[in-house]
Amino acid sequence: MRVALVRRPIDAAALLAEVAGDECGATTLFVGTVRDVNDGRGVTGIDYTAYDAMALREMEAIANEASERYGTPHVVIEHRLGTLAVREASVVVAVSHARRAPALDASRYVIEELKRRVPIWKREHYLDGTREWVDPTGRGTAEAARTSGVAALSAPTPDPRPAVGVSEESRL
Amino acid sequence: MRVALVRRPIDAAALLAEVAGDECGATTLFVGTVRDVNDGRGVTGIDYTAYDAMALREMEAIANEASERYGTPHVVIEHRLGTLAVREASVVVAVSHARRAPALDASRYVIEELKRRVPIWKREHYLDGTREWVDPTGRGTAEAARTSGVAALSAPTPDPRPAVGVSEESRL
Amino acid sequence: MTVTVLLFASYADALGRSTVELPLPDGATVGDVVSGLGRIAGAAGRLPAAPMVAVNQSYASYDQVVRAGDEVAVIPPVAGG
Amino acid sequence: MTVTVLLFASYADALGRSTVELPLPDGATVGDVVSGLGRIAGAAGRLPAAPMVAVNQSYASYDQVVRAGDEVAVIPPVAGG
Repeated sequence: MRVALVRRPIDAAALLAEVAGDECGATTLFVGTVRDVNDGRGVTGIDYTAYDAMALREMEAIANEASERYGTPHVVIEHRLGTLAVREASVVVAVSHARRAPALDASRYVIEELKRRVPIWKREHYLDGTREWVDPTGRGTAEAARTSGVAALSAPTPDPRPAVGVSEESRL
Repeated sequence: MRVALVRRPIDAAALLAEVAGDECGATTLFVGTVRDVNDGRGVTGIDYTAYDAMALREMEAIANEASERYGTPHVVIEHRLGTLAVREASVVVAVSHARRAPALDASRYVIEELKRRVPIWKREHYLDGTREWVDPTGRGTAEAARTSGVAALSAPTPDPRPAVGVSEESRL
Repeated sequence: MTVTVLLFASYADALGRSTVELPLPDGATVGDVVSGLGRIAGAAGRLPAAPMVAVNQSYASYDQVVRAGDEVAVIPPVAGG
Repeated sequence: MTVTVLLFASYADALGRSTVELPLPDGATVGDVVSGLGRIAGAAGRLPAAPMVAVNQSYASYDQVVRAGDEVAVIPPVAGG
Protein backbone atom coordinates (compact mmCIF):
# COMPACT_ATOMS: atom_id res chain seq x y z
CA MET A 1 0.00 0.00 0.00
CA ARG A 2 1.31 3.43 -0.93
CA VAL A 3 -0.09 6.88 -1.57
CA ALA A 4 1.72 9.88 -3.01
CA LEU A 5 1.34 13.41 -4.29
CA VAL A 6 3.72 13.92 -7.19
CA ARG A 7 4.80 16.89 -9.27
CA ARG A 8 5.89 14.88 -12.32
CA PRO A 9 4.02 12.64 -14.80
CA ILE A 10 2.55 9.50 -13.24
CA ASP A 11 3.97 6.24 -14.58
CA ALA A 12 0.88 4.06 -14.82
CA ALA A 13 2.82 0.99 -15.94
CA ALA A 14 5.07 1.27 -12.88
CA LEU A 15 2.03 1.30 -10.61
CA LEU A 16 0.65 -1.74 -12.39
CA ALA A 17 3.90 -3.57 -11.67
CA GLU A 18 3.97 -2.28 -8.09
CA VAL A 19 0.66 -3.92 -7.12
CA ALA A 20 1.45 -7.25 -8.78
CA GLY A 21 1.42 -10.34 -6.60
CA ASP A 22 1.64 -14.07 -7.22
CA GLU A 23 -1.72 -14.54 -5.50
CA CYS A 24 -3.45 -11.88 -7.63
CA GLY A 25 -5.68 -12.82 -10.53
CA ALA A 26 -7.02 -9.34 -11.24
CA THR A 27 -5.42 -5.92 -11.41
CA THR A 28 -7.33 -2.74 -12.09
CA LEU A 29 -5.98 0.63 -13.02
CA PHE A 30 -8.08 3.77 -12.90
CA VAL A 31 -6.54 6.78 -14.65
CA GLY A 32 -8.08 10.22 -14.36
CA THR A 33 -7.04 12.49 -17.22
CA VAL A 34 -7.52 16.11 -18.20
CA ARG A 35 -10.21 16.37 -20.84
CA ASP A 36 -10.68 19.10 -23.36
CA VAL A 37 -14.25 20.01 -22.43
CA ASN A 38 -16.01 20.52 -19.10
CA ASP A 39 -19.60 21.72 -18.78
CA GLY A 40 -19.50 22.69 -22.42
CA ARG A 41 -16.42 24.92 -22.13
CA GLY A 42 -13.19 24.22 -23.99
CA VAL A 43 -10.41 23.37 -21.53
CA THR A 44 -6.71 23.67 -22.37
CA GLY A 45 -5.23 22.61 -19.03
CA ILE A 46 -5.75 22.32 -15.29
CA ASP A 47 -3.80 23.54 -12.26
CA TYR A 48 -4.01 21.07 -9.39
CA THR A 49 -3.24 22.24 -5.88
CA ALA A 50 -3.67 20.55 -2.51
CA TYR A 51 -3.57 20.88 1.23
CA ASP A 52 -0.71 18.43 0.99
CA ALA A 53 -0.46 17.09 4.52
CA MET A 54 -4.19 16.55 4.91
CA ALA A 55 -4.57 15.19 1.37
CA LEU A 56 -1.95 12.54 2.11
CA ARG A 57 -3.70 11.62 5.36
CA GLU A 58 -7.03 11.22 3.60
CA MET A 59 -5.47 9.26 0.75
CA GLU A 60 -3.82 6.95 3.29
CA ALA A 61 -7.12 6.53 5.13
CA ILE A 62 -8.89 5.68 1.86
CA ALA A 63 -6.22 3.18 0.85
CA ASN A 64 -6.49 1.55 4.29
CA GLU A 65 -10.28 1.43 4.09
CA ALA A 66 -10.18 -0.13 0.62
CA SER A 67 -7.58 -2.63 1.77
CA GLU A 68 -9.68 -3.72 4.75
CA ARG A 69 -13.08 -3.67 3.07
CA TYR A 70 -11.99 -5.59 0.00
CA GLY A 71 -9.24 -7.69 1.50
CA THR A 72 -6.05 -6.85 -0.34
CA PRO A 73 -2.83 -5.07 0.64
CA HIS A 74 -2.20 -4.11 -3.00
CA VAL A 75 -3.55 -0.56 -3.24
CA VAL A 76 -1.53 2.33 -4.65
CA ILE A 77 -2.74 5.87 -5.27
CA GLU A 78 -0.76 8.66 -6.94
CA HIS A 79 -2.19 12.12 -7.52
CA ARG A 80 -0.32 14.69 -9.52
CA LEU A 81 -0.16 18.40 -8.63
CA GLY A 82 0.85 21.35 -10.79
CA THR A 83 -0.25 22.35 -14.27
CA LEU A 84 -1.40 19.53 -16.55
CA ALA A 85 -2.24 19.53 -20.25
CA VAL A 86 -5.16 17.75 -21.91
CA ARG A 87 -4.71 13.94 -21.82
CA GLU A 88 -2.22 14.06 -18.92
CA ALA A 89 -3.04 11.85 -15.93
CA SER A 90 -3.99 13.64 -12.73
CA VAL A 91 -4.60 10.49 -10.70
CA VAL A 92 -3.87 6.80 -10.98
CA VAL A 93 -5.37 4.15 -8.71
CA ALA A 94 -3.91 0.63 -8.93
CA VAL A 95 -5.43 -2.33 -7.11
CA SER A 96 -4.81 -6.02 -7.38
CA HIS A 97 -6.65 -8.89 -5.74
CA ALA A 98 -7.05 -12.62 -6.03
CA ARG A 99 -10.51 -12.05 -7.56
CA ARG A 100 -11.83 -9.58 -10.08
CA ALA A 101 -15.00 -8.42 -8.32
CA PRO A 102 -13.29 -7.03 -5.20
CA ALA A 103 -10.49 -5.59 -7.36
CA LEU A 104 -13.04 -3.64 -9.39
CA ASP A 105 -15.02 -2.66 -6.29
CA ALA A 106 -11.93 -1.45 -4.47
CA SER A 107 -10.85 0.63 -7.45
CA ARG A 108 -14.23 2.33 -7.58
CA TYR A 109 -14.29 2.85 -3.82
CA VAL A 110 -10.92 4.59 -3.92
CA ILE A 111 -11.70 6.99 -6.74
CA GLU A 112 -15.16 7.88 -5.39
CA GLU A 113 -13.81 8.54 -1.89
CA LEU A 114 -10.86 10.45 -3.29
CA LYS A 115 -13.17 12.79 -5.17
CA ARG A 116 -15.36 13.23 -2.11
CA ARG A 117 -12.85 13.74 0.69
CA VAL A 118 -9.31 14.53 -0.41
CA PRO A 119 -8.51 18.26 -0.22
CA ILE A 120 -7.26 18.78 -3.75
CA TRP A 121 -8.55 21.55 -6.00
CA LYS A 122 -8.38 22.28 -9.66
CA ARG A 123 -8.45 25.48 -11.65
CA GLU A 124 -9.36 24.96 -15.27
CA HIS A 125 -7.81 26.99 -18.08
CA TYR A 126 -10.35 27.78 -20.78
CA LEU A 127 -9.93 28.39 -24.47
CA ASP A 128 -10.86 32.04 -23.96
CA GLY A 129 -7.87 32.53 -21.64
CA THR A 130 -9.85 32.64 -18.39
CA ARG A 131 -9.21 30.33 -15.42
CA GLU A 132 -11.68 29.15 -12.81
CA TRP A 133 -11.70 26.98 -9.72
CA VAL A 134 -13.97 24.00 -10.21
CA ASP A 135 -16.76 23.45 -7.69
CA PRO A 136 -18.15 19.95 -8.20
CA THR A 137 -20.86 20.58 -5.61
CA GLY A 138 -22.48 23.01 -8.02
CA ARG A 139 -23.13 25.34 -5.10
CA GLY A 140 -21.06 27.99 -6.81
CA THR A 141 -17.66 29.39 -6.04
CA ALA A 142 -17.06 31.94 -3.34
CA GLU A 143 -16.96 34.51 -6.10
CA ALA A 144 -20.31 33.37 -7.47
CA ALA A 145 -21.79 33.43 -3.97
CA ARG A 146 -20.47 36.95 -3.47
CA THR A 147 -21.74 38.40 -6.69
CA SER A 148 -25.15 36.78 -6.28
CA GLY A 149 -25.39 38.31 -2.81
CA VAL A 150 -25.44 35.07 -0.86
CA ALA A 151 -24.71 36.06 2.72
CA ALA A 152 -21.35 35.17 4.17
CA LEU A 153 -20.46 33.22 7.24
CA SER A 154 -23.73 33.71 9.03
CA ALA A 155 -25.26 30.25 9.21
CA PRO A 156 -22.85 27.79 10.75
CA THR A 157 -24.48 24.66 9.40
CA PRO A 158 -21.59 22.95 7.64
CA ASP A 159 -21.64 19.82 5.64
CA PRO A 160 -21.35 17.11 8.27
CA ARG A 161 -18.20 15.00 8.17
CA PRO A 162 -19.09 12.67 5.32
CA ALA A 163 -19.78 9.17 6.57
CA VAL A 164 -17.47 6.53 5.19
CA GLY A 165 -19.43 4.21 2.97
CA VAL A 166 -21.85 6.68 1.43
CA SER A 167 -20.28 6.22 -1.95
CA GLU A 168 -20.53 2.49 -1.68
CA GLU A 169 -24.24 2.76 -1.05
CA SER A 170 -24.60 5.11 -3.95
CA ARG A 171 -23.13 2.48 -6.18
CA LEU A 172 -25.93 0.03 -5.44
CA MET B 1 -12.44 -0.25 -30.81
CA ARG B 2 -10.27 -3.26 -31.31
CA VAL B 3 -10.17 -6.87 -30.13
CA ALA B 4 -7.37 -9.37 -30.56
CA LEU B 5 -6.12 -12.80 -29.65
CA VAL B 6 -2.35 -12.67 -29.23
CA ARG B 7 0.39 -15.20 -28.70
CA ARG B 8 2.90 -12.83 -27.10
CA PRO B 9 2.87 -10.78 -23.86
CA ILE B 10 0.20 -8.10 -23.73
CA ASP B 11 1.52 -4.53 -23.50
CA ALA B 12 -0.88 -2.95 -21.01
CA ALA B 13 0.69 0.50 -21.31
CA ALA B 14 0.21 0.42 -25.09
CA LEU B 15 -3.48 -0.36 -24.63
CA LEU B 16 -3.79 2.50 -22.17
CA ALA B 17 -2.33 4.84 -24.81
CA GLU B 18 -4.52 3.33 -27.53
CA VAL B 19 -7.79 4.26 -25.83
CA ALA B 20 -6.72 7.80 -24.93
CA GLY B 21 -8.81 10.64 -26.26
CA ASP B 22 -8.91 14.40 -25.68
CA GLU B 23 -12.53 14.12 -24.58
CA CYS B 24 -11.79 11.34 -22.06
CA GLY B 25 -11.52 12.07 -18.36
CA ALA B 26 -11.33 8.46 -17.19
CA THR B 27 -9.46 5.43 -18.41
CA THR B 28 -9.75 2.00 -16.84
CA LEU B 29 -7.56 -1.00 -17.35
CA PHE B 30 -8.54 -4.46 -16.22
CA VAL B 31 -5.71 -6.98 -16.24
CA GLY B 32 -6.34 -10.66 -15.63
CA THR B 33 -3.23 -12.49 -14.48
CA VAL B 34 -2.24 -16.06 -13.72
CA ARG B 35 -2.25 -16.62 -9.97
CA ASP B 36 -0.33 -19.18 -8.02
CA VAL B 37 -3.33 -20.80 -6.33
CA ASN B 38 -6.76 -21.87 -7.54
CA ASP B 39 -9.27 -23.72 -5.41
CA GLY B 40 -6.53 -24.39 -2.90
CA ARG B 41 -4.14 -26.03 -5.39
CA GLY B 42 -0.74 -24.63 -6.24
CA VAL B 43 -0.64 -23.45 -9.86
CA THR B 44 2.57 -23.00 -11.84
CA GLY B 45 1.14 -21.94 -15.19
CA ILE B 46 -1.86 -22.03 -17.50
CA ASP B 47 -2.37 -23.09 -21.12
CA TYR B 48 -4.95 -20.92 -22.85
CA THR B 49 -6.61 -22.19 -25.99
CA ALA B 50 -9.53 -20.85 -28.02
CA TYR B 51 -12.00 -21.43 -30.79
CA ASP B 52 -10.26 -18.49 -32.42
CA ALA B 53 -12.77 -17.39 -35.04
CA MET B 54 -15.75 -17.57 -32.70
CA ALA B 55 -13.82 -16.06 -29.78
CA LEU B 56 -12.98 -13.04 -31.93
CA ARG B 57 -16.62 -12.70 -33.00
CA GLU B 58 -17.81 -12.79 -29.39
CA MET B 59 -15.11 -10.36 -28.28
CA GLU B 60 -16.12 -8.00 -31.07
CA ALA B 61 -19.77 -8.30 -30.09
CA ILE B 62 -18.92 -7.57 -26.44
CA ALA B 63 -16.81 -4.54 -27.37
CA ASN B 64 -19.67 -3.26 -29.53
CA GLU B 65 -22.22 -3.81 -26.78
CA ALA B 66 -20.04 -2.01 -24.23
CA SER B 67 -19.46 0.81 -26.67
CA GLU B 68 -23.18 1.30 -27.30
CA ARG B 69 -24.39 0.76 -23.73
CA TYR B 70 -21.88 3.06 -22.12
CA GLY B 71 -21.35 5.51 -24.94
CA THR B 72 -17.70 5.39 -25.90
CA PRO B 73 -15.79 4.17 -28.96
CA HIS B 74 -12.67 3.62 -26.83
CA VAL B 75 -12.81 -0.09 -25.98
CA VAL B 76 -9.89 -2.45 -26.59
CA ILE B 77 -9.66 -6.11 -25.57
CA GLU B 78 -6.63 -8.34 -25.94
CA HIS B 79 -6.60 -11.96 -24.80
CA ARG B 80 -3.43 -13.99 -24.83
CA LEU B 81 -3.24 -17.66 -25.86
CA GLY B 82 -0.52 -20.22 -25.21
CA THR B 83 1.29 -21.13 -22.01
CA LEU B 84 1.55 -18.40 -19.38
CA ALA B 85 3.51 -18.29 -16.12
CA VAL B 86 2.27 -16.96 -12.79
CA ARG B 87 1.83 -13.13 -12.89
CA GLU B 88 1.60 -13.02 -16.68
CA ALA B 89 -1.43 -11.22 -18.12
CA SER B 90 -3.99 -13.39 -19.91
CA VAL B 91 -6.39 -10.57 -20.72
CA VAL B 92 -6.36 -6.79 -20.74
CA VAL B 93 -9.46 -4.64 -21.16
CA ALA B 94 -8.92 -0.92 -21.72
CA VAL B 95 -11.78 1.57 -21.78
CA SER B 96 -11.84 5.33 -21.73
CA HIS B 97 -14.78 7.67 -21.43
CA ALA B 98 -15.53 11.30 -20.65
CA ARG B 99 -16.81 10.22 -17.22
CA ARG B 100 -15.56 7.72 -14.67
CA ALA B 101 -18.79 5.88 -13.84
CA PRO B 102 -19.47 4.59 -17.37
CA ALA B 103 -15.75 3.87 -17.87
CA LEU B 104 -15.79 1.63 -14.78
CA ASP B 105 -19.13 0.08 -15.73
CA ALA B 106 -18.00 -0.67 -19.26
CA SER B 107 -14.81 -2.29 -18.02
CA ARG B 108 -16.76 -4.57 -15.71
CA TYR B 109 -19.29 -5.36 -18.42
CA VAL B 110 -16.57 -6.45 -20.81
CA ILE B 111 -14.72 -8.74 -18.41
CA GLU B 112 -17.92 -10.34 -17.08
CA GLU B 113 -19.26 -11.00 -20.57
CA LEU B 114 -15.89 -12.23 -21.76
CA LYS B 115 -15.77 -14.79 -18.98
CA ARG B 116 -19.33 -15.85 -19.69
CA ARG B 117 -19.41 -16.10 -23.47
CA VAL B 118 -16.04 -16.14 -25.19
CA PRO B 119 -14.93 -19.66 -26.17
CA ILE B 120 -11.53 -19.68 -24.51
CA TRP B 121 -10.38 -22.48 -22.23
CA LYS B 122 -7.60 -22.89 -19.74
CA ARG B 123 -5.68 -25.89 -18.50
CA GLU B 124 -3.92 -25.30 -15.22
CA HIS B 125 -0.52 -26.79 -14.41
CA TYR B 126 -0.31 -27.82 -10.78
CA LEU B 127 2.67 -28.08 -8.45
CA ASP B 128 2.32 -31.87 -8.45
CA GLY B 129 2.88 -31.97 -12.22
CA THR B 130 -0.72 -32.68 -13.21
CA ARG B 131 -2.74 -30.53 -15.64
CA GLU B 132 -6.48 -30.02 -15.72
CA TRP B 133 -9.02 -28.13 -17.77
CA VAL B 134 -10.82 -25.56 -15.62
CA ASP B 135 -14.61 -25.72 -15.49
CA PRO B 136 -15.89 -22.49 -13.89
CA THR B 137 -19.46 -23.80 -13.95
CA GLY B 138 -18.50 -26.30 -11.29
CA ARG B 139 -20.50 -28.93 -13.13
CA GLY B 140 -17.38 -30.97 -13.52
CA THR B 141 -15.23 -31.67 -16.52
CA ALA B 142 -16.16 -34.25 -19.09
CA GLU B 143 -13.65 -36.52 -17.39
CA ALA B 144 -15.26 -35.96 -13.99
CA ALA B 145 -18.69 -36.60 -15.50
CA ARG B 146 -17.43 -39.78 -17.10
CA THR B 147 -15.81 -41.23 -13.99
CA SER B 148 -18.81 -40.37 -11.84
CA GLY B 149 -21.10 -42.15 -14.29
CA VAL B 150 -23.13 -39.12 -15.40
CA ALA B 151 -24.92 -40.22 -18.54
CA ALA B 152 -23.88 -38.82 -21.85
CA LEU B 153 -25.75 -36.98 -24.52
CA SER B 154 -29.21 -38.16 -23.56
CA ALA B 155 -31.01 -35.04 -22.41
CA PRO B 156 -30.81 -32.30 -25.01
CA THR B 157 -31.56 -29.41 -22.65
CA PRO B 158 -28.62 -27.11 -23.23
CA ASP B 159 -27.87 -23.89 -21.49
CA PRO B 160 -30.00 -21.40 -23.39
CA ARG B 161 -28.12 -18.75 -25.32
CA PRO B 162 -27.29 -16.40 -22.44
CA ALA B 163 -29.28 -13.19 -22.57
CA VAL B 164 -27.21 -10.06 -22.96
CA GLY B 165 -27.45 -7.96 -19.83
CA VAL B 166 -27.58 -10.68 -17.23
CA SER B 167 -24.23 -9.67 -15.86
CA GLU B 168 -25.28 -6.07 -15.61
CA GLU B 169 -28.26 -7.00 -13.48
CA SER B 170 -26.06 -9.16 -11.31
CA ARG B 171 -23.94 -6.14 -10.52
CA LEU B 172 -26.88 -4.29 -8.93
CA MET C 1 -25.34 -35.02 -45.46
CA THR C 2 -22.10 -35.09 -43.49
CA VAL C 3 -21.38 -32.40 -40.91
CA THR C 4 -17.93 -31.71 -39.50
CA VAL C 5 -18.13 -31.10 -35.76
CA LEU C 6 -15.30 -29.21 -34.05
CA LEU C 7 -14.19 -30.25 -30.58
CA PHE C 8 -12.09 -28.17 -28.20
CA ALA C 9 -10.16 -28.39 -24.94
CA SER C 10 -11.55 -31.01 -22.52
CA TYR C 11 -14.00 -32.34 -25.14
CA ALA C 12 -11.24 -32.83 -27.70
CA ASP C 13 -9.17 -34.59 -25.04
CA ALA C 14 -12.14 -36.75 -24.02
CA LEU C 15 -12.69 -38.01 -27.57
CA GLY C 16 -9.04 -37.96 -28.53
CA ARG C 17 -9.63 -35.83 -31.61
CA SER C 18 -10.54 -32.28 -32.59
CA THR C 19 -13.03 -33.00 -35.37
CA VAL C 20 -15.74 -35.59 -35.97
CA GLU C 21 -17.38 -36.26 -39.34
CA LEU C 22 -21.00 -36.97 -38.53
CA PRO C 23 -23.50 -38.43 -41.05
CA LEU C 24 -26.91 -36.81 -40.51
CA PRO C 25 -30.28 -36.89 -42.31
CA ASP C 26 -31.43 -33.71 -44.05
CA GLY C 27 -33.34 -31.49 -41.62
CA ALA C 28 -31.28 -32.67 -38.68
CA THR C 29 -31.08 -30.29 -35.74
CA VAL C 30 -28.37 -29.33 -33.28
CA GLY C 31 -30.01 -31.78 -30.88
CA ASP C 32 -29.50 -34.51 -33.48
CA VAL C 33 -25.83 -33.56 -33.72
CA VAL C 34 -25.46 -33.97 -29.96
CA SER C 35 -27.24 -37.33 -30.03
CA GLY C 36 -25.15 -38.42 -33.00
CA LEU C 37 -21.93 -37.58 -31.18
CA GLY C 38 -22.96 -39.87 -28.34
CA ARG C 39 -23.25 -42.80 -30.75
CA ILE C 40 -19.80 -42.56 -32.33
CA ALA C 41 -17.26 -45.21 -31.40
CA GLY C 42 -15.70 -44.55 -28.01
CA ALA C 43 -17.77 -41.46 -27.24
CA ALA C 44 -20.28 -43.04 -24.87
CA GLY C 45 -20.05 -41.34 -21.46
CA ARG C 46 -17.20 -39.08 -22.46
CA LEU C 47 -19.14 -35.88 -23.04
CA PRO C 48 -21.73 -34.25 -20.79
CA ALA C 49 -25.40 -34.78 -21.56
CA ALA C 50 -26.18 -31.35 -22.93
CA PRO C 51 -23.14 -29.42 -24.05
CA MET C 52 -23.30 -25.95 -25.55
CA VAL C 53 -23.18 -25.96 -29.33
CA ALA C 54 -22.26 -23.23 -31.80
CA VAL C 55 -23.30 -23.14 -35.44
CA ASN C 56 -21.30 -20.88 -37.73
CA GLN C 57 -19.54 -19.38 -34.71
CA SER C 58 -22.72 -18.40 -32.83
CA TYR C 59 -24.32 -20.18 -29.89
CA ALA C 60 -27.27 -22.26 -31.15
CA SER C 61 -30.36 -23.77 -29.57
CA TYR C 62 -30.95 -27.51 -29.85
CA ASP C 63 -33.91 -27.04 -32.23
CA GLN C 64 -31.87 -25.10 -34.80
CA VAL C 65 -31.67 -26.93 -38.12
CA VAL C 66 -28.18 -27.79 -39.37
CA ARG C 67 -27.34 -27.44 -43.04
CA ALA C 68 -24.58 -29.00 -45.11
CA GLY C 69 -21.52 -26.80 -44.91
CA ASP C 70 -22.41 -25.33 -41.52
CA GLU C 71 -19.51 -24.99 -39.08
CA VAL C 72 -20.71 -26.86 -35.99
CA ALA C 73 -18.75 -26.84 -32.74
CA VAL C 74 -19.30 -28.31 -29.29
CA ILE C 75 -18.26 -25.79 -26.67
CA PRO C 76 -16.93 -26.85 -23.25
CA PRO C 77 -17.62 -24.53 -20.31
CA VAL C 78 -15.67 -21.40 -21.20
CA ALA C 79 -12.89 -20.20 -18.91
CA GLY C 80 -11.28 -17.19 -20.51
CA GLY C 81 -9.99 -14.14 -18.71
CA MET D 1 -5.35 32.90 21.95
CA THR D 2 -4.45 33.40 18.31
CA VAL D 3 -5.23 30.70 15.76
CA THR D 4 -3.66 30.54 12.32
CA VAL D 5 -6.27 29.63 9.72
CA LEU D 6 -5.09 28.15 6.41
CA LEU D 7 -6.88 29.12 3.22
CA PHE D 8 -6.67 27.27 -0.10
CA ALA D 9 -7.62 27.58 -3.75
CA SER D 10 -10.73 29.71 -4.35
CA TYR D 11 -10.89 30.78 -0.70
CA ALA D 12 -7.28 31.94 -0.71
CA ASP D 13 -7.99 33.87 -3.93
CA ALA D 14 -11.17 35.35 -2.47
CA LEU D 15 -9.35 36.79 0.57
CA GLY D 16 -6.09 37.48 -1.25
CA ARG D 17 -4.02 35.48 1.23
CA SER D 18 -3.32 31.93 2.29
CA THR D 19 -3.30 32.39 6.08
CA VAL D 20 -5.26 34.48 8.54
CA GLU D 21 -4.22 35.09 12.16
CA LEU D 22 -7.47 35.06 14.13
CA PRO D 23 -7.73 36.21 17.77
CA LEU D 24 -10.22 33.98 19.60
CA PRO D 25 -11.37 33.56 23.22
CA ASP D 26 -10.37 30.37 25.03
CA GLY D 27 -12.96 27.67 24.45
CA ALA D 28 -13.78 28.98 20.98
CA THR D 29 -15.23 26.46 18.55
CA VAL D 30 -14.84 25.81 14.83
CA GLY D 31 -18.08 27.74 14.41
CA ASP D 32 -16.44 30.72 16.14
CA VAL D 33 -13.52 30.46 13.71
CA VAL D 34 -15.92 30.65 10.77
CA SER D 35 -17.76 33.62 12.30
CA GLY D 36 -14.44 35.30 13.09
CA LEU D 37 -13.27 34.92 9.50
CA GLY D 38 -16.37 36.76 8.31
CA ARG D 39 -15.45 39.77 10.43
CA ILE D 40 -11.90 40.31 9.20
CA ALA D 41 -11.27 43.28 6.96
CA GLY D 42 -12.37 42.65 3.39
CA ALA D 43 -13.80 39.20 4.06
CA ALA D 44 -17.47 40.10 4.20
CA GLY D 45 -19.34 38.26 1.50
CA ARG D 46 -16.24 36.60 0.06
CA LEU D 47 -16.59 33.16 1.58
CA PRO D 48 -19.66 30.91 1.60
CA ALA D 49 -21.79 30.85 4.73
CA ALA D 50 -20.77 27.44 6.00
CA PRO D 51 -17.51 26.17 4.58
CA MET D 52 -15.97 22.84 5.54
CA VAL D 53 -13.28 23.18 8.18
CA ALA D 54 -10.44 20.85 9.13
CA VAL D 55 -8.63 20.86 12.48
CA ASN D 56 -5.25 19.15 12.60
CA GLN D 57 -5.82 17.77 9.10
CA SER D 58 -9.16 16.10 9.85
CA TYR D 59 -12.63 17.34 8.96
CA ALA D 60 -14.21 18.94 12.04
CA SER D 61 -17.76 19.73 13.12
CA TYR D 62 -18.67 23.31 14.02
CA ASP D 63 -19.02 22.50 17.72
CA GLN D 64 -15.47 21.16 18.03
CA VAL D 65 -13.37 23.26 20.45
CA VAL D 66 -10.22 24.82 18.99
CA ARG D 67 -7.04 24.92 21.04
CA ALA D 68 -3.94 27.11 20.74
CA GLY D 69 -1.53 25.46 18.32
CA ASP D 70 -4.24 23.62 16.39
CA GLU D 71 -3.83 23.63 12.61
CA VAL D 72 -7.14 25.01 11.35
CA ALA D 73 -7.99 25.09 7.64
CA VAL D 74 -11.01 26.22 5.65
CA ILE D 75 -11.64 23.69 2.88
CA PRO D 76 -13.23 24.73 -0.43
CA PRO D 77 -15.32 22.10 -2.24
CA VAL D 78 -12.76 19.45 -3.16
CA ALA D 79 -12.16 18.64 -6.82
CA GLY D 80 -9.39 16.07 -6.98
CA GLY D 81 -9.18 13.20 -9.40
